[in-house]
Amino acid sequence: MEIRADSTVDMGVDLTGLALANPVMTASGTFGYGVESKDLVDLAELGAVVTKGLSPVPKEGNRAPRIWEAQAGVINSIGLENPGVDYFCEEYLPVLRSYDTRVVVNFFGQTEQDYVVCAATLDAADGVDALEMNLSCPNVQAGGLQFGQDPSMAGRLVAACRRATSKPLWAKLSLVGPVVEVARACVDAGADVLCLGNTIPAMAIDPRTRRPRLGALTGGLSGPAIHPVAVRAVFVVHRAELGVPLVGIGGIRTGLDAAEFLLAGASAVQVGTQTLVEPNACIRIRDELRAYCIEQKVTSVGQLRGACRLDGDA
Amino acid sequence: MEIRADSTVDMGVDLTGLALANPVMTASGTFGYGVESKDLVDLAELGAVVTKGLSPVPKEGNRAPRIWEAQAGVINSIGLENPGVDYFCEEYLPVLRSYDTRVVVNFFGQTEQDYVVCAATLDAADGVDALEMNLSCPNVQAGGLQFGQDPSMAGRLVAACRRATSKPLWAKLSLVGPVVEVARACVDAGADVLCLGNTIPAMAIDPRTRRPRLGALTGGLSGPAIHPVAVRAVFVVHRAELGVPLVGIGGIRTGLDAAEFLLAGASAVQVGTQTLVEPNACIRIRDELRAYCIEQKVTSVGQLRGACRLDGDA
Amino acid sequence: MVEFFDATVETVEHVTGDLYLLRLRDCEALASSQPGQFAMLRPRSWQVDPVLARPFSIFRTSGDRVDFLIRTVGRGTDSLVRCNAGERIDVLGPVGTAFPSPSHGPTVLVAGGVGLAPIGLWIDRADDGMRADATLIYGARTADDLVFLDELSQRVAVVVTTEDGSFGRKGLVTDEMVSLLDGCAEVLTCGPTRMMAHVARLAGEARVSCHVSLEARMACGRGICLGCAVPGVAGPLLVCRDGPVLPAGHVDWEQVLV
Amino acid sequence: MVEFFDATVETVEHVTGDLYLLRLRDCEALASSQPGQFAMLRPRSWQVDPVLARPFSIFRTSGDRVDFLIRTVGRGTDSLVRCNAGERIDVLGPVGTAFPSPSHGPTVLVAGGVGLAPIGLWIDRADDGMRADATLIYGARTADDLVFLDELSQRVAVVVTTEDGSFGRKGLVTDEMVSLLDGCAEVLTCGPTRMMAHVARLAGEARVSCHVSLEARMACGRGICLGCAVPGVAGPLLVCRDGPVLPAGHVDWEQVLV
Ligand SMILES: Cc1cc2nc3c(=O)[nH]c(=O)nc-3n(C[C@H](O)[C@H](O)[C@H](O)COP(=O)(O)OP(=O)(O)OC[C@H]3O[C@@H](n4cnc5c(N)ncnc54)[C@H](O)[C@@H]3O)c2cc1C
Ligand SMILES: Cc1cc2nc3c(=O)[nH]c(=O)nc-3n(C[C@H](O)[C@H](O)[C@H](O)COP(=O)(O)OP(=O)(O)OC[C@H]3O[C@@H](n4cnc5c(N)ncnc54)[C@H](O)[C@@H]3O)c2cc1C
Ligand SMILES: Cc1cc2nc3c(=O)[nH]c(=O)nc-3n(C[C@H](O)[C@H](O)[C@H](O)COP(=O)(O)O)c2cc1C
Ligand SMILES: Cc1cc2nc3c(=O)[nH]c(=O)nc-3n(C[C@H](O)[C@H](O)[C@H](O)COP(=O)(O)O)c2cc1C
Ligand code: FES
Ligand code: FES
Repeated sequence: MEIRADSTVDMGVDLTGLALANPVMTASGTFGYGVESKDLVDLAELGAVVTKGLSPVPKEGNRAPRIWEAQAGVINSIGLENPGVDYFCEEYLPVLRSYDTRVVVNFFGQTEQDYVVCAATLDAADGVDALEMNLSCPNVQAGGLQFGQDPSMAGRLVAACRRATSKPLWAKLSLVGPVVEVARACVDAGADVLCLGNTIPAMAIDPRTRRPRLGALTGGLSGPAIHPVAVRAVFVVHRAELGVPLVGIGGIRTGLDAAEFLLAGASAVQVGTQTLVEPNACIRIRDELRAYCIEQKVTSVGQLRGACRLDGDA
Repeated sequence: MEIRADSTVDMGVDLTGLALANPVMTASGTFGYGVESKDLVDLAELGAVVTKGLSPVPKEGNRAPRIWEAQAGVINSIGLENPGVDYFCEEYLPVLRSYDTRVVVNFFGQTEQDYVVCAATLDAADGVDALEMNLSCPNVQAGGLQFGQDPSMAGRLVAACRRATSKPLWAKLSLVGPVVEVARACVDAGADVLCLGNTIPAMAIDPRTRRPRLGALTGGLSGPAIHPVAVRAVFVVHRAELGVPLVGIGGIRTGLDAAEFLLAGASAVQVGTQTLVEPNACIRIRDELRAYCIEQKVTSVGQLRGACRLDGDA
Repeated sequence: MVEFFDATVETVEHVTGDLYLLRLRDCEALASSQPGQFAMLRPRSWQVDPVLARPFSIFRTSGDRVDFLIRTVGRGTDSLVRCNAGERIDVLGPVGTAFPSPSHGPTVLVAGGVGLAPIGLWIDRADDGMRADATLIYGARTADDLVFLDELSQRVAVVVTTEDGSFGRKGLVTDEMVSLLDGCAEVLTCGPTRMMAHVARLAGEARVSCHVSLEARMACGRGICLGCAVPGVAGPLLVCRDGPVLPAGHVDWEQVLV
Repeated sequence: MVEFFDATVETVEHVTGDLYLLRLRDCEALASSQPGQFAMLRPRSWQVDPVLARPFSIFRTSGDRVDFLIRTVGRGTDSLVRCNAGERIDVLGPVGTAFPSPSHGPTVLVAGGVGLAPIGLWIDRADDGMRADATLIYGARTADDLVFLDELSQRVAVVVTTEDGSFGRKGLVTDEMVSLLDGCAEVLTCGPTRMMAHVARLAGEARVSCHVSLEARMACGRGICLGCAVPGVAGPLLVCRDGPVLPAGHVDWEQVLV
């Protein structure tokens, strides 16, 4: 695709109170806290920087190895290692603020209280534009069942965080499980945006040594392999008409991969694994998406949202 | 891997009352009713022929297109087209019986009654060695929720089929959703074997035409992309120690892919997508698996079951 | 009988534009293929991606050599024409139905673009009498997309059309058809679906028997997966088993064109 | 400073056994790489599989040319050495820590197999005085796995070991180390982890400073993903940011070898 300089496409998107200059963001855990990449990537060109997940106190990661490459995908078991939300606010946020970019901060916990502490801290922090809750974490008070696998548990958690912040609150869901029911519960509880979704539980074993490839035994699958699973999740949640913008995440490598999410009903997208191998991936993908808009003769990227042609449409 | 002719490995496996000469079977829907391939594949070499899914009455398939190729995977929306269980018993089963192979018949329905009718018919049919229930079907009497997504619904369905047959009853589960809970419910209700698992819901959209790639809009993802997801499912169900043999299904292409399932806890495997592109895939994979056994110095393939080395093992 | 075997790439030649000629050897099993039949090709190098084999019409055979005329449209075809000599390719074939054996009387062959492939084999397999009775209408977008014109012209009467008028008559194959239908015994066609639908309609109006060679996405290529179904007037047709060559009247053109 | 850029394959040469020499051009950014630093390589042709770039030590530089010494162990390395001249490769580099600048006094370099790569760059970058003070112990399984022996021998003292005794001394690099540690100022090593652990222990016992160049599976290569953590005595170390070159005493060898 060639990009004609004379064509203008409005690439801006509005995510319930947060306007982005373009719909292509980094994905949590694949771009650190943004500041590490300031010399490699023009942060102002990103739709938003989405940070690595934060917990109330620093958290150690899983034992090595933490990465295994699957077929057209990557399995990771980093273990949500992070220096804690306070460290982030003191050390990284001031630097990030000095760049003209939107900042979405991803957070998680092991208990409802953990989540609320993070939400309150980030609510008070200057320079945080939106809060993204990672719901794919085990609830230690509910026998380790993931918050995001159970609609009522997810709803309670979102409601608690909703009370703790008046900033835009995004809920990042699992791609597997009762996705529409969980999505509805989150929206009913006050989520402003739904992100679909996280990695898919996966495992690989080395047949020679008979050991799991990852120190944590299992991990999460990301990359091209999960793209069609994530597109389908966005599509079915979009059809449920919950009235909030959706963010598509999973296996985006090209502008056309991103376009599939928009056509399925997403307002914006996040790019994870591809950012790991190509720091500037978001910017290239944004450019390819703009070229696609020109080719499709749409003057605003928002016109693509949910514009998948179904039966009977011309 | 070289196969030494002088080495003997016992490739037989026992699946609760059904002994297979080797653990590599075809997967439902990717080998028709076996008879179509009799000139291309030596059916006696297969662990078992697993048939395309059958319903009480003939069923039409979905509208075209029905196949789309994703990244390292295939999305299909065949729509469970089949000529009905009676036609199978009259036309195909007598031919199949004339070959020295095990026959596992896959079936499904839209209501509990549908399943029971199939189970009863197959119970009475000569030459059916085991019945494989496909639980990934919407229950039209429960608002279209899949039988296999809800532990209690899955349990009731298995119990009903259990009453209808004394032959080995296999339950084929979804890889997504509450897999351990559903597995436990099926075993409690009398399933003899658990198969993990079916395709993963997925979708692709043609960005140029903005149309879904499949006539049915969404479909099921199979092939290498889902292999690590299926291995993880077998692993967690194996760890739940439900006391029944497991069958690993998903993205097997080589003997080592099959070995991963056995190490994770499966007793046998099924090969789907690869059989579509290589009719003899099961036989090659069996040979590679035998070579792997020799390399690993195991004299019986059963010794690999659950033999994944976890922390602390030598 | 359909066989599954591995063949060896002998050469890949760029013909023109996005058209390539792939020559395989060790293809004894395809030597007696009938015009319209095809083979599923999958280079061993594909491993985990692309996953599926791709269908291609048998264009020419000579001993254990088979030629395929391939237009690159996506990652499978792109990768196939980049195969090196000596690479191994899994082949399933010959598959599917063939064009009917020529009845007596004039035959009109209508080929659009790479749809020339099965028509080419028909011409090869025809005897002199059949060729003398045949006229090929061969259409393409532009002159650069036309291939093997000299060879073809030496064997049958050829009418060429290009959409941009850069060679032959300017227009579509269907513009040239009507005048040839009078007294015609049979129309055989392969090309874009929309073109074939038009050809089928014209033949139908003239009450001339017409056979078309359909396309569909395929997984197994041998009637197993039910993936290649297209709407027929009496229920779905499997392109790999009931087709690819079908009497035009069996196809539900309205549904196919949706 | 780390840069992300695309380079061009100039040549791929088979050296011996499973060892290849990959030469890239358009690599100005790597010209001043320090010994031990590495680059993440990913051919553009990989598209959806393999997904991740692979880390390789910078072995030699010359203007905008960089050589990598690559041992094929799996699908990434297999595919990399099959790149054709002219192919584009995405490169991130130079990344990571380097071996310490030589202090005065004798240096023992211990290389196992393809661990020769960063040691080779150390020798290139050293001045005559440093080379005169250095001894390389270079071990391999068998004579066929040894590479660039002549070149190396012209520049530093070389002791060769092979496990099967087919060249040099029969045995392991560690068998030859002890006698050289007396009066030695620094040990620098790269090779299989088990070998480096042994080297580190011997150096520690002799109270000689020792730096090792570790390996780990990597995704980002730039401290972002936290994927390449290995156990350190004071918590996890990131091989791509804290390493690959680390003081041997910082590594928790017991845990690393699990
Ligand atoms: C019976 C039969 C015989 C055939 N014979 C020939 C032949 O002799 N020569 C030849 O070049 N091709 C032939 N084809 C078509 C060929 O199989 C496809 O072009 C090929 O499978 C495309 O694979 P790909 O991976 O390159 O495209 P993909 O990457 O799978 O698709 C790329 C894009 O092209 C579109 N596309 C895919 N297939 C087609 C198609 N068939 N027509 C139009 N657009 C398509 C897709 O929708 C997609 O948008 C035949 C097909 C059939 C069914
Ligand atoms: C800092 C650093 C510098 C490196 N420098 C070089 C270098 O200069 N030359 C070079 O040839 N290699 C070097 N490596 C190792 C190289 O990165 C790996 O061999 C490569 O990534 C393997 O990729 P693959 O896809 O071929 O193997 P995969 O297909 O991913 O793995 C194949 C099999 O090999 C095993 N394996 C994978 N990596 C290694 C490994 N490093 N050692 C042993 N077994 C492994 C896997 O467990 C698997 O079973 C370096 C690694 C690091 C971290
Ligand atoms: C190395 C790595 C670390 C990740 N860490 C987080 C995290 O901390 N919080 C989170 O919500 N998602 C995390 N993710 C998930 C990604 O944000 C994203 O949802 C997923 O990778 C799918 O997108 P992709 O296919 O584009 O990578 C991580 C993913 C990877 C690969
Ligand atoms: C074309 C096709 C048709 C299928 N039909 C059925 C079916 O009728 N019943 C069923 O239980 N599974 C069906 N499946 C699922 C497979 O049996 C198998 O569970 C799945 O494809 C995963 O295995 P694979 O990755 O090896 O293909 C079908 C799969 C494909 C690709
Ligand atoms: S391609 Fe499988 S039935 Fe036709
Ligand atoms: S490889 Fe990502 S942090 Fe080291």
